[in-house]
Amino acid sequence: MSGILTHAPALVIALPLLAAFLVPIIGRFNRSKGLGWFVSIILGLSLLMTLLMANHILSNGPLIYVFGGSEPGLTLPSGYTVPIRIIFQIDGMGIFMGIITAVVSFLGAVYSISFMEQHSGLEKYYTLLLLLTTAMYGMEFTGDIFNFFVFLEIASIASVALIAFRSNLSGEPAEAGFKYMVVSSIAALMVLFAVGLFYGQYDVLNMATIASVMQFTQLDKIALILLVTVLAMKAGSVPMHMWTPDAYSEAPAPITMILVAASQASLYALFRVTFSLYNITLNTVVIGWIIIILGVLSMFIGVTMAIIQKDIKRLMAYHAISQTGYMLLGVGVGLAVLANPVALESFGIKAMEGGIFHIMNHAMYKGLLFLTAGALFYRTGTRDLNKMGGLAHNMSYTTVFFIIGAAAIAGIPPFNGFASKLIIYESVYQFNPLLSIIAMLVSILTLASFVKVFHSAFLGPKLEQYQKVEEVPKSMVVAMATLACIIVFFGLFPDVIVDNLVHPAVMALINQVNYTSAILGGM
Amino acid sequence: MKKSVFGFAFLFFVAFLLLSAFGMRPFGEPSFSEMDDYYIENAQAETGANNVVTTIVFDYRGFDTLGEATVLFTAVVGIVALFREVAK
Amino acid sequence: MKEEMSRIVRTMTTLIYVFIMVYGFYVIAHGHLTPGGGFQGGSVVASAFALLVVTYGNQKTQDFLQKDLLSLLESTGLVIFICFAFFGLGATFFYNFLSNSGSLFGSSATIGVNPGNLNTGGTVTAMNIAVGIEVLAALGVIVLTMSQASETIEKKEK
Amino acid sequence: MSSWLSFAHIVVLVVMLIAAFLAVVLKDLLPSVIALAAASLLLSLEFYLLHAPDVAIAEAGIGAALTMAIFIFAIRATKK
Amino acid sequence: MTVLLVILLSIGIFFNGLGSIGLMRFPDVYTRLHAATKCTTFGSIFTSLSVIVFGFYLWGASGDSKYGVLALHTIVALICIIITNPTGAHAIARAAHRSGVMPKQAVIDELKEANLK
Amino acid sequence: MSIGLLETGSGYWQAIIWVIITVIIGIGVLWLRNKGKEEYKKNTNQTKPFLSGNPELTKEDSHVGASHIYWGFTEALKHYYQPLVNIHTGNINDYSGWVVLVMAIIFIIVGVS
Amino acid sequence: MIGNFPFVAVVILLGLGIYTLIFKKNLIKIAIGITLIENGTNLFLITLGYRKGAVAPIYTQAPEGVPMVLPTPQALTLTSIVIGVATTALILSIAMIIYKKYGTLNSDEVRRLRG
Amino acid sequence: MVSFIVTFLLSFVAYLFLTASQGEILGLWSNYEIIAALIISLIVAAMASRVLFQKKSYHLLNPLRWVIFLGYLVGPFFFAMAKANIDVAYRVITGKINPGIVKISPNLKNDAAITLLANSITLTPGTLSVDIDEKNNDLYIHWINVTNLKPTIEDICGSFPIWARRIAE
Amino acid sequence: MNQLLNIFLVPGVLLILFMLISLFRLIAGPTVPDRVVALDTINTLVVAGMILFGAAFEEVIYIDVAIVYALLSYIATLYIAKYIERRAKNR
Repeated sequence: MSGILTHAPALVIALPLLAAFLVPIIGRFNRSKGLGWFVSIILGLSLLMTLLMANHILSNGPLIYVFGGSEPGLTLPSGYTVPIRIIFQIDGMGIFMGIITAVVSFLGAVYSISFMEQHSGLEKYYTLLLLLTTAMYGMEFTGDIFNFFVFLEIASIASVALIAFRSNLSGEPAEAGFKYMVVSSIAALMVLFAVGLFYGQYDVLNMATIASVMQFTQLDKIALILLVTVLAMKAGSVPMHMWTPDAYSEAPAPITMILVAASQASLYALFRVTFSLYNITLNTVVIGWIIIILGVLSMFIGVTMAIIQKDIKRLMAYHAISQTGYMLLGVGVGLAVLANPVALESFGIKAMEGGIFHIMNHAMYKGLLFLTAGALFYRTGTRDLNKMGGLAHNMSYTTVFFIIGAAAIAGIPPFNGFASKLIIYESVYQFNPLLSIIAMLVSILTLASFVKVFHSAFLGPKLEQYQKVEEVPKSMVVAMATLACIIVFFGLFPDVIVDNLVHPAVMALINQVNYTSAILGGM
Repeated sequence: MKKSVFGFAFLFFVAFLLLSAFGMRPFGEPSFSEMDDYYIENAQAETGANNVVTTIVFDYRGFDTLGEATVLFTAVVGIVALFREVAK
Repeated sequence: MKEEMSRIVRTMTTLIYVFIMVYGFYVIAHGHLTPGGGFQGGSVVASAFALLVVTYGNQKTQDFLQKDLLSLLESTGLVIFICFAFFGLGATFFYNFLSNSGSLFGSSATIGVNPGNLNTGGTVTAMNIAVGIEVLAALGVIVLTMSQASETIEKKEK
Repeated sequence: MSSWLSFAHIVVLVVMLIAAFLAVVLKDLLPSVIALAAASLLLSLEFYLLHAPDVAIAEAGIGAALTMAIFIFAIRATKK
Repeated sequence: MTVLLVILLSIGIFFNGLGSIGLMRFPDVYTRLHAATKCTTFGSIFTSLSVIVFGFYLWGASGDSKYGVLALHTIVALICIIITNPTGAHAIARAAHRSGVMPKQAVIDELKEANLK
Repeated sequence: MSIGLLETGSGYWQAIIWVIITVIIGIGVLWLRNKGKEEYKKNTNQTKPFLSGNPELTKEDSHVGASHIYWGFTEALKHYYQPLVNIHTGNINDYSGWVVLVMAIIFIIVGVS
Repeated sequence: MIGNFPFVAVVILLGLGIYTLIFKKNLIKIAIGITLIENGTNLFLITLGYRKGAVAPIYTQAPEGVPMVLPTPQALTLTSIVIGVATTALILSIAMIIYKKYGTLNSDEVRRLRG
Repeated sequence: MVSFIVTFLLSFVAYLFLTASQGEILGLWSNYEIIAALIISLIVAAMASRVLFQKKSYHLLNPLRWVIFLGYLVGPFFFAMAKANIDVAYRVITGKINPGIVKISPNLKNDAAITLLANSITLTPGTLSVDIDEKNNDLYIHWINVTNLKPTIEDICGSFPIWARRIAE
Repeated sequence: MNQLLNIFLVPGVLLILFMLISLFRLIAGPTVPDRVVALDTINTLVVAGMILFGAAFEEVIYIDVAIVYALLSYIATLYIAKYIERRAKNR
């Protein structure tokens, strides 16, 4: 057992990867439904392993894994002060994101079993799904900045291939894929350029080591700007959000759910860069305000654009942008007061808790909403809200799940969205009341737009063409029900999550010394 | 209108990067090289391969290489999936 | 529509094809001694496939190369690669368990400048070969797939 | 020796930049791809002069033959 | 020894330079191909020959095998140039003619009359 | 009741109490509802809407399509929506242009400060 | 200026690539632009590892007693080159699919998804 | 099967040529090198033998022909090439050209022979093979200084067809 | 010894200058085949230059790069040639 725990950081990556390499070989001989179950089992195993690691990390501190060293914990070679190998460093924040990835990808695979049945090329689909999951794990767990770039690239290529997966039916998925590919190529190359800037100055690639020698020269400033901009873009913040609706609306529904988690992995990287890599060496007020402004713009423009959409998945994608704004707002407030211990203690930490708790909540309810949208698409064959109507008569489970998700995203108590939004409102109010008021306004508009969806898709009389619509298959219902249960649980007992998962994550971000000393030894 | 805005932004961007290029350390004189000196001195004894670059690629940073091979694999699967009905 | 290039090019190609293959495998096998390695050698061999495609056209290339076999090789190469990483789990993932052990690829190298010995390098050499297989198959599949697709789309345009 | 070498660096870089510029500005796609191949070729020479033969081989193998091949496939399929 | 190397190198450089100047001066594709293929191949043969001679000479003088390897690999590279260059030139010439680029100032063009397409 | 008690910076939030209160209010509402008139019968004239003598619409006609919801809202905010929609051109050049623009702006801000 | 010319060349390459991305309408031209940015970044990394008067970090038959250039950037660049070719291949494949479905490669016309 | 063995031997020799340095065997190769050479030649033979011998003709394997080929390469061919370059140098400097495309019928049946001839022609005085008639192996040649509108074979390429026949047919 | 090596460096630099000359054909070249010829010339010059520089650096292993280039530039030329031919045929 302890052996598994020692090697868990490697195994959680290597197991899905090995499965991904085996799936094409298996798929050559066996084209039945078994593939989906196989993938679900593998992802379930990695979910278990993540939970195991979470248990360990939350009680014993960060987990270090040195790839290729003679021992997993031996970070520095004797006589040298820099690490020479790739190191995985999983702290509270990393494992928090890891849990989200694990849950979302597992449920996505379960949902796909029925949802993707009729498509050709399924073994490729499942391979790409596994690879995307692996890449997200890698982005979240790695402590090496070049390794982060590699995983970022895997994530973008796998997402592009999955977004364009249905391009045999129509041209739009290919278009969305192209746009996302160009955008993420820019992002990856800029990240690589920033890696080069760091390497050229300090001759190290380990993030903790860079953080310990960071001097914030002119070149570091440029690297910071490149990283912040492109990672904010990958997270989908306004005004670099335009790829988001395209990509989210054209991908298959379970992939859209995972893409939400993937863009949150970029968000995680943004926080990691600003907090762990630079911390107070950077001009926290300016960068904090930049992030806050990006967040407020995302919230407001996202939600107002959502109101006028007619395509259900596009509408939800704009909501994803708007919810990303909340996270940026919460964490940005934390960043802006990072250099001010009094303010940090009184509301900064709370704001960050709100923002980070919102990441998890958003992944859950937005995942649920995209899955319900997928369920509607599965039965009706359209995403256009104008052509839907009266579906509540036949799809009662889906309706219930949609109500839960919509209530959660709109911040209606007692669901989880309310808990995190409340924390954000109250702590941001102490920082700047105007921001808080905008956030509340956005919440109201969110509710309004979901009322529109609910009304036009579910309410009303049975339409002619949907007389014979049935409830969706079991595996899809199971996936949606699991997410709904998580939402209700988080809503009823938010303190359990906040105290046990979110608070350690926030402290891991704020406390840079812990991050560096885990690699470099005591300070 | 939009084009000129983007054009100015582009010019600013390149100008800033150029400034930083002039602010770079002189070409050919790395300031720190502790990690690389470790590789050059110890790679042959630790792994037995003469080519230090290959040693880094496959041993010290082998995990990156796994990722890189995975990128290629992903791209191939993606391309085959894209053309799955165009080219038999 | 004629697919092939002229007779002179075709005759030359057969010669050069063999030589590129030999050279590519040389680059792969000597990756730990001379510049090169799995990626470079793999891309050289894949270029040989591209040469076949350009001289003989799609139809005839299929007599020489099976795409299915290549895509199988691709997965196999990666599985071998990751398995070598797994075998190091006694210490850590990716631990170089073969080097200086005296077994295959395990003789210890002379320190300093030397002409090189093929049997050194430990897992570096083994992974070189695995990655070489993977890359040559992957790039080969890319070339073959894109060539076929481009021909199909071009024909459809007419 | 070193002044000759730095001169060589600068000339190779200038030639590469001209080729890259051509790759951007040429209207027709095929000449622009040819210019791209030339740029990649000279980039490989620059890597060689910077004492990175591993990278030079990779850039040669990938930049010269394979990138060219896939660009030509794409142009062939998308020609008006 | 140095004199021999300088002679070989200057012949090689002279013909290589001639090749690129010919590429500038000639009026159409085919004549340019003449200059480019013949002169650069010939020049490259001579520059490589100097390296080969140098390698074999040092191999004999110092007995260090690396100079032998230098010579052998240069021979391989030279063979590659010799066999690929004329074939490439032929492919370009053929493609140029089939794509409708006709030789300028041509006295006779039998290929156009034959119309092989 | 410490389980479910969430510190929110300046106060706290207790979902379970909220649920209990909601349930109590719900019971109260039901009780009020039960105090209504008892002569209400289904499928009689009582259930028919009074439309000033106009004929009743069929269910299909009364269904409002998604495009029509919030029509007034968007119409009122036309000057806000018009440029906003125009920005979303869907053109890939603009996507990369925006990135560079934002980068340049942040460069200027950070450079000035 | 002369001493830093490789860095300037990197910036110019990057600028050319980004110019292509913003102002060129053809999707294949955009792929060329991305390739150029990639080349620029690769050149940047290799330039960082260069050490004057040193030789490649390979012990096989190297000259005696000469220092070696830094090996890490070469390993990183190798990775990034292969990633680059994967990206380019995928981008061009998608462009081919777009052409098949839309019949055009002009980015002003390839925008059914908007608003 | 013959094709497999021949390809195997060919790649074996090529590989050994590439890797000659220091070792036990003949002072040039180490034992591992030979093992690697065997394995790699097997792989290459498996992958390339069908490409190399599409016509199943093996008369080129006669070593005597190879000796003649080497003699041809350093003798008449190199001489003609030197002459060609001086010719081109003259034309580059003076700019005097009188080009045209002419046809010759060398009456060679064999692929290898015609390839050898065409490549020789390309590298030698004032001529460049532009196209080939796939039916009867007529070569179309771009001639930089046309002196004769219906040239004989000797005008264009001297004794090359004879050599080509001797080597490859 | 070192003077002997310097002998190879100067011709190498000259070859790079010839590349600059050949590049003008790539810029100007009225037709596509002209540009291909320029590319081909640059290829040969690069290979020759690589051999010279390899000798000048006294590094045997560098010659491998030249061999790869000599082999693979041929493929690029063939691709362009075939594409030009095909485009002419389809027109």
